[in-house]
Amino acid sequence: MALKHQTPMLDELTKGPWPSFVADIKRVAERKPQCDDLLGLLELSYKDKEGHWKHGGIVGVFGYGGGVIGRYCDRPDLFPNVAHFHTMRVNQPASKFYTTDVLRKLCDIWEEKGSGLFNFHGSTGDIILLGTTTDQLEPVFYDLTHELGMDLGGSGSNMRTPSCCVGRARCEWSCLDTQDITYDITMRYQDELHRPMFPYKFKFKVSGCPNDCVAAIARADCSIIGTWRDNIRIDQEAVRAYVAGELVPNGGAHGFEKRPLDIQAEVIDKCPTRCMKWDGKNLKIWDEDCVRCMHCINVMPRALRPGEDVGATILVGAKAPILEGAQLSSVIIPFMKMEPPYEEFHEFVEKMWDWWMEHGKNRERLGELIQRLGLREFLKAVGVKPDPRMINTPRYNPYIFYDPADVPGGWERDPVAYRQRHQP
Amino acid sequence: MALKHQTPMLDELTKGPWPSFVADIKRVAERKPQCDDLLGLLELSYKDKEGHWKHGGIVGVFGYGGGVIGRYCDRPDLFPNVAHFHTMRVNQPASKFYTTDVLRKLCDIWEEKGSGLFNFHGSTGDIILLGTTTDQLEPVFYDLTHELGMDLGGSGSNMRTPSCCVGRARCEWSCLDTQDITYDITMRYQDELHRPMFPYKFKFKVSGCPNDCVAAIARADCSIIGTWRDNIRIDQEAVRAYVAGELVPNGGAHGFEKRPLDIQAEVIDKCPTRCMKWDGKNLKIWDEDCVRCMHCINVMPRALRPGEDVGATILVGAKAPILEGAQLSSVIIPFMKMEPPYEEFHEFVEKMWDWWMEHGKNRERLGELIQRLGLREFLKAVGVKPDPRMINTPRYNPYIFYDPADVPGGWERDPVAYRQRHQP
Amino acid sequence: MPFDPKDIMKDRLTDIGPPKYDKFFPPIVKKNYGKWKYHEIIQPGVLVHVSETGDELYSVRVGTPRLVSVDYIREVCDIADKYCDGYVRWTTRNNIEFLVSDKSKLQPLIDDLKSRGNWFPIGGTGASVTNIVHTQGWVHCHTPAIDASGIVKAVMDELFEYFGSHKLPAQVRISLACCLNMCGAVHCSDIAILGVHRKPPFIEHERVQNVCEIPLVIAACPTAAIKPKKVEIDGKEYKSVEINNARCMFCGNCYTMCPALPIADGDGDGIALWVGGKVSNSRVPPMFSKLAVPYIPNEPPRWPTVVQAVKKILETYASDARRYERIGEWINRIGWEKFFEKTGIEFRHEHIDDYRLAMTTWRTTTQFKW
Amino acid sequence: MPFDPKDIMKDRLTDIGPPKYDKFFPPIVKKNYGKWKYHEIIQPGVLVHVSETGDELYSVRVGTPRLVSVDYIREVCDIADKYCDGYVRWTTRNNIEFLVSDKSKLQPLIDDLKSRGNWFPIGGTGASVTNIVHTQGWVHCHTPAIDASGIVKAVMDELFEYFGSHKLPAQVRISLACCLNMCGAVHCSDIAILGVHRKPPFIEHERVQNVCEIPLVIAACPTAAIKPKKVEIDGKEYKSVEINNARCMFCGNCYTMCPALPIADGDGDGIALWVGGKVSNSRVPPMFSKLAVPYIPNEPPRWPTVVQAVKKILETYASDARRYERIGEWINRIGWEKFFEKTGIEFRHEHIDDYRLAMTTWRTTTQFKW
Ligand code: SRM
Ligand code: SRM
Ligand code: SRM
Ligand code: SRM
Ligand code: SF4
Ligand code: SF4
Ligand code: SF4
Ligand code: SF4
Ligand code: SF4
Ligand code: SF4
Ligand code: SF4
Ligand code: SF4
Repeated sequence: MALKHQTPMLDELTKGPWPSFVADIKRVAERKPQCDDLLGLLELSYKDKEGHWKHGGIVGVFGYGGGVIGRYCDRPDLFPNVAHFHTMRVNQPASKFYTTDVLRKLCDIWEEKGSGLFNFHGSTGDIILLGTTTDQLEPVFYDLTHELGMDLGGSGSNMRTPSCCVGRARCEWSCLDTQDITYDITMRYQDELHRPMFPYKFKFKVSGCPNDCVAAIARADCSIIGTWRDNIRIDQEAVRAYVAGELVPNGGAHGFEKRPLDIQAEVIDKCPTRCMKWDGKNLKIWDEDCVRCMHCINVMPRALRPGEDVGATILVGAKAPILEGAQLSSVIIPFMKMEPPYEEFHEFVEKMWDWWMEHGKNRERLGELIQRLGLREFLKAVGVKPDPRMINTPRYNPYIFYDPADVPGGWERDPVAYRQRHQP
Repeated sequence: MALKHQTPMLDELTKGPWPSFVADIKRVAERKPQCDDLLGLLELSYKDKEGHWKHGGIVGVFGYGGGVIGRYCDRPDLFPNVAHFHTMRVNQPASKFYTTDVLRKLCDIWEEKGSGLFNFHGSTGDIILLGTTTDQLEPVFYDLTHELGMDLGGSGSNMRTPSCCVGRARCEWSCLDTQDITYDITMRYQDELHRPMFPYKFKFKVSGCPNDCVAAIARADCSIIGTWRDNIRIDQEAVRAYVAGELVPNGGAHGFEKRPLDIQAEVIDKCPTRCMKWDGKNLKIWDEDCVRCMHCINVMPRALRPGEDVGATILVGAKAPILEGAQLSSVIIPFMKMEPPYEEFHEFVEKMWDWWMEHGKNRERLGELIQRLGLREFLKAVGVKPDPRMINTPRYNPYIFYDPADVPGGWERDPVAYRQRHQP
Repeated sequence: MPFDPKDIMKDRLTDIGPPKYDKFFPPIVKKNYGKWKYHEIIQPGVLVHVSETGDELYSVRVGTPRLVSVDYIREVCDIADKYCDGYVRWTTRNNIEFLVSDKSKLQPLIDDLKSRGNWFPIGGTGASVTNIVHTQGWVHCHTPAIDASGIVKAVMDELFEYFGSHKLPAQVRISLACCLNMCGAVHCSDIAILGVHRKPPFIEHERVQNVCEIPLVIAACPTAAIKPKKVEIDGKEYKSVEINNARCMFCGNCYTMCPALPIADGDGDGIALWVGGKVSNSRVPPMFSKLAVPYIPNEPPRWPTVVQAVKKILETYASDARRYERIGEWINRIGWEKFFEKTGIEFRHEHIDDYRLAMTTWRTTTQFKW
Repeated sequence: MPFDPKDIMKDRLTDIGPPKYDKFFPPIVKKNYGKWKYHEIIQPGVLVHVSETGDELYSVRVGTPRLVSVDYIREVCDIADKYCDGYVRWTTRNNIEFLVSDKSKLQPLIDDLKSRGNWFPIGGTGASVTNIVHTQGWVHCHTPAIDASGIVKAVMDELFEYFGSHKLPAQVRISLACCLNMCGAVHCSDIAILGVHRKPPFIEHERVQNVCEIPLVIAACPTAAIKPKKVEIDGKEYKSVEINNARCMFCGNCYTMCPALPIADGDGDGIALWVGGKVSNSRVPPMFSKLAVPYIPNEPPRWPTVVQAVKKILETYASDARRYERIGEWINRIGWEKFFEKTGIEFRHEHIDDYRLAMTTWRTTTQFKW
């Protein structure tokens, strides 16, 4: 079937070795008019160098305040099939494992009731069902819940869909059950996920180790990152094998030839604290100086492994630039054991949210609120004691807010006595 | 002669191996009642744990707006001889060389007309004549100018007394005539030094090399620091002598025993850019990667010397914490030849001051003004092009103020055409 | 029971959350959960993980355009059914991983993938350019300054050789966001492609009071450039706002709050490139990306200037950096002055920070290179 | 002609500036200006500089209390006359340097200095604790929270052995400022001793309008804690101010502008210690000093707690740092968590920055030590 819209510019994007979204959409467009109009609209944007979507109205499924992004195009005259083109965010299973069975069913539902297009996956982690009309929202939701056992993810001023790295499912370094933690948060806080109650959005992400394969530290209001407290496990035999060139360094990430590892240059000199020594036979690590950066383990995966006393470092506050500038998450709890039923963690989360809900302004992320009121207030609220691990460096300005409780007599002064000692 | 005041607490400070200001003042106090009262007042402060000086009134010498700090004590009832106790700031000769002749004369004047006490020197660099009465200000000034050829230094919202390191007078590393530059600034800007005309204070300091022995980068609004553009001069013979243990490393600063220098650990591994290599015979320096930190030269003064194409890096903005927090100076001119008559430098200074005087608020240091209006505005004002050497890192927030001149059509928009493309 | 549009509460299921993760774990993953011992990349895009139990799991990673159709997903399912017992996963950067527990199926799987045209490129592991994390662009969002998928396609076409090989000094994470909201971890990427507006919004005074909450609009502006204003048009008074253009840095946040302040502009909008960010804690702490190129115009459909600029940065890095050095680590070693020199990028006033923490970015030392 | 108090304009000289520097250069300095080739410290406090001309100049450095009398200066002159042809100089840290061009006079000079009791301690070179840069304290200023000279004396007595020796890992620069104005480079010192107030000013409402300019007072407050306020006392209305105590961080800047807001308080005031700053560009760039001990009470006359705290920090550093490592470099290597552990200093809320750039000091990485 010939397509309605000419798309000469987009057609340029069917060329080249990388898979083409245009080619993919085109094949569906032959049977789905939404896709045809979407291509037409996009071609217009390529011509105008301007987008053609308007602000979303408030659309959604009954009883939920999030999970659907309303979207209307600003040229319904030309592209009536995408006049309404809302996305639905479907909460992905942790670590994004699927059976083909569930995927095929999802495709069937979405081919019938939506555009047949996805983002697999959205940046937060959801499966994004890209484009449908308001009247299809409830039917799709019904099918998702009934046929797939799936639910919507977050949007708006609520908890967003948590996500995690592959962790123990397929990685030897994970210090956490990343999926289980993610699932626990998601299930425990379903209400917070679906019904806006916060000053703004709130994101959790869980990485099994400091490599942080889900980029938690850069983009989660609460970043949970696996780590350990004991010593790196060393297989000296394997270290020698790397040095002898019998094993490929970095699991092949830097090339596949067998070559003797220059352990001094490639491992020891790259260790941020230089806390290792190789005497030609054995590798010594001063674990008390190790900051668990993972580098040595990354380079010699068959010789070194994280310790066994594992848990998480909890950091908070990461976000994108709006409003006060981007933030990375900051260490709040250097180490927390993360074992079901995760009570200590829940308690922390709930205290944190209470404080944020009490003090946060509209559209103020947790990180910004901490900036505004100070880390000290936050620590007080969550009942955590100051620890040098929370900071890179102590303050260097002398503008200290001393606590009146620590000062003899508090803030009281005796002006009369003062003026007896000092004439004006 | 017995002293008037009992000073049991201060007397504790006559003990111990470090020279005692109390013992020194006491010997003068026997003939100078001001000193006696000063000790009494200080003893009272030790008892009260509070100072006993009031704000200075405006006192000074005729025609000058600075150079004298007025001071009155708040217990003239008890210590009448220090009821008025102003300090005079005397502009020190650059690098603080003196003849005993001039010092003795200074002592004679000050013994007669003041307390007989000094700060040798004040933190800015002046000789501080510590404590006299209003009526003595003019006589002291007269004597200073007529008998010693000396003048007052700065105070108030004016240029402060410039100062410098010992430089070429007694240091082998100086890339600048630090004294001459200091003298030139001081003489050229006598008016700015003596008559308040600025929004706040303005300090110059000049160090001959990046060791910065006058701490210019930490406390001068304009910091002039010697550097070079060509290569470090190497005497390979002497390098070998250090390695062989024939010369004492670091000129003895780290101990006097002759010992073989571990050139790898002590020099090369401490080089911030690791731009050196020792092959057992020769030291190679990749000067294009050298950041002229001085470390290698410091450690091997007999083998290495700064280059010969010398000049200054000009940095601006250092200050103490009040109001917006402390600042270090920032690089503005990575390299300027500094040779008499220093025209390029004067031009820079005058443009900088013009901008500051035009835009600076009352009590706003140059560094704070640059913070408030942006480095870009400052660079425009002084006619300097942006250079990556001015920054540690480019911006990491996306909040870019694009220049409308660079945007097609500037800030003009055509709302009607826009709404033809986009329905509302 | 099918959905009944007349009674949406019937049989309604809510708050069921996602399926429990292990429902979709392949048996080998269930069995070896937490027991993996080490891994090896045996060729670009192909990993083996070895368990303490002796089990071996092969993963074949393929690049995707992320924006995909039901047809595409069904094709993925066909492949997974054939070689992977019906299991498949996606990575955190929108690649697909086909998991094979039976080694004999590995090579046939690879051959099959290669036989399907350009749909399933194998790669993205190790010291490669893996998939570009990106956002909606002109395909769906209302605030973009640029498209997303189109630029990603053009860039990946050009960098394709680096996707399926391990010849870079370290992994290179490229990301794209179509506006300053920066959906994705764009602010901490080795190379970030960012859509930027460069003209202040115009104000549709007649609409503002109807479609916007003026106090929220005012609060939305990070630089306090917006003030309330009463405007008279044709004798009618409107509550509206005014914008101090000189304080506007084009973030678009006011437009997010108020559709009567359009900011997109075909002539003004375009791309800024950022470099040197990272997320991992490996060797050096996470870092933000810093401005490399302040502006490149939108050049649809293939954005050649952007593509070439990204390539130039990547290849300068590739030829100059040491093994394991991420782009940011490389720049920290050579210095920004050398970065600009080596890449030939002009250093301009836009590079010098003038926002809140600006002073922390100035050079307060005489240490620099000529 | 002597000064005529009745006609101060007679013969008036103004704007003559300081004497030209070379007027006071010893002949050997004049001759070898810019020709020095290298130096060596031959014993603590004694330097030799060797010129390209072959000339040798010996400098003997002695510590001073800075606050000195005419008697003291005259004694210096006696010594300089005897051994140094009448020349002498002061260093940038208030030490004296006796310059000897004739080597035969060196040992006699040293012997003479040593014979004069504790007035002229030799040292301050190389890896030592040199003189403490300090300020006025209770001897002259109106805003101090502490004395200056007395504390310096007490600290130097205790650290005396480090003044006359080179046994530290590197030079250690200690500075003292008696209030947050920080006269001196206190904010960039290896160890800084800082006078701090801890009670907000009280307000003498009846005086404010007479002795202060209210708008200047308000503008003086870095945290905007001060607002104008009308106050009624005994039926009379005064223009005054009010202070939001919770926003006051005790900087004293308002008191500098207004004597009717006294801030000094014997019970509240005391000392904060800061560590790890430096100025030189050697090895690492200049650094600010960071808070080590938030508060120690004033304990005149010898401030034993401060003295011991400084000593503890110094000696922990001395025993743990590597050669050439300044205190800040040492801490950067071992980490702040280890600094607090090794020195036994308690980590408290005051250490966590909450001023303007606070977020740049938080730890945004999982890298830390247990
Ligand atoms: C769909 C998605 C981009 C994508 O193509 O993947 C997306 C799309 C939008 N984001 Fe986002 N964000 C998406 C992940 C992110 C992320 C990444 C993440 O979650 O890991 C970020 C950065 C991390 C963060 O939260 O800070 C992100 C930071 C923003 C911001 C800036 C927030 C800030 O505090 O700085 C906004 C602006 C806002 O909230 O007003 C925003 C707003 C939006 C809106 C809702 C635009 C708006 O203002 O109404 C976009 C709707 C687009 C559309 O038409 O569907 N989006 N957004 C991502 C969600 C998919 C999913 O659920 O999986
Ligand atoms: C005398 C001296 C301290 C000393 O004992 O050596 C001194 C003493 C005073 N300083 Fe200072 N400052 C002295 C060098 C400094 C320095 C160091 C320097 O110049 O290298 C600084 C830090 C560098 C800087 O300028 O930022 C310094 C930063 C301040 C400040 C904070 C300025 C700021 O912008 O943060 C103030 C407060 C003010 O200006 O209101 C101040 C104010 C004062 C006043 C005038 C107090 C006042 O507010 O009225 C003090 C008068 C004391 C007195 O009774 O004599 N003094 N002051 C130093 C001047 C002697 C000289 O001329 O040689
Ligand atoms: C599959 C995936 C996790 C997932 O849950 O999906 C994953 C899997 C692995 N990562 Fe990762 N990483 C994955 C995203 C990430 C991310 C997140 C991102 O890019 O958005 C990061 C942080 C990136 C950053 O720092 O900006 C990340 C930083 C690392 C590192 C640290 C590298 C470094 O030196 O900075 C390692 C260690 C290494 O490669 O030596 C690592 C190592 C690994 C290992 C070797 C772990 C293992 O033993 O199994 C896995 C194979 C690596 C490979 O492909 O070469 N992974 N890895 C993600 C694949 C993304 C993709 O499709 O390309
Ligand atoms: C005399 C004096 C200059 C003056 O004009 O008066 C001076 C003189 C010398 N300095 Fe300095 N410095 C002097 C204050 C400084 C200062 C300023 C300060 O402390 O306030 C600094 C910056 C301090 C800082 O970084 O915080 C300073 C940082 C250095 C350095 C860099 C050391 C480092 O590793 O950071 C060197 C190089 C070295 O010592 O190896 C140096 C080296 C030298 C040399 C070796 C230069 C030479 O070849 O003659 C001189 C003898 C050093 C010694 O005593 O061991 N000088 N030097 C100052 C003596 C002060 C005193 O009485 O103690
Ligand atoms: S974050 Fe660590 S545990 Fe998780 S996948 Fe990456 S390397 Fe493995
Ligand atoms: S994990 Fe990092 S810090 Fe620890 S020993 Fe290995 S390289 Fe060093
Ligand atoms: S700053 Fe340099 S030139 Fe000046 S005295 Fe110090 S080492 Fe010598
Ligand atoms: S001066 Fe500093 S940067 Fe240059 S070679 Fe010597 S140690 Fe290295
Ligand atoms: S980056 Fe901006 S334009 Fe792109 S999807 Fe996110 S909010 Fe929309
Ligand atoms: S675009 Fe951003 S900076 Fe400009 S007016 Fe709108 S909110 Fe303010
Ligand atoms: S530091 Fe403060 S109290 Fe001390 S002299 Fe300077 S202004 Fe006065
Ligand atoms: S002491 Fe400082 S912070 Fe407190 S009120 Fe006065 S100016 Fe403000």
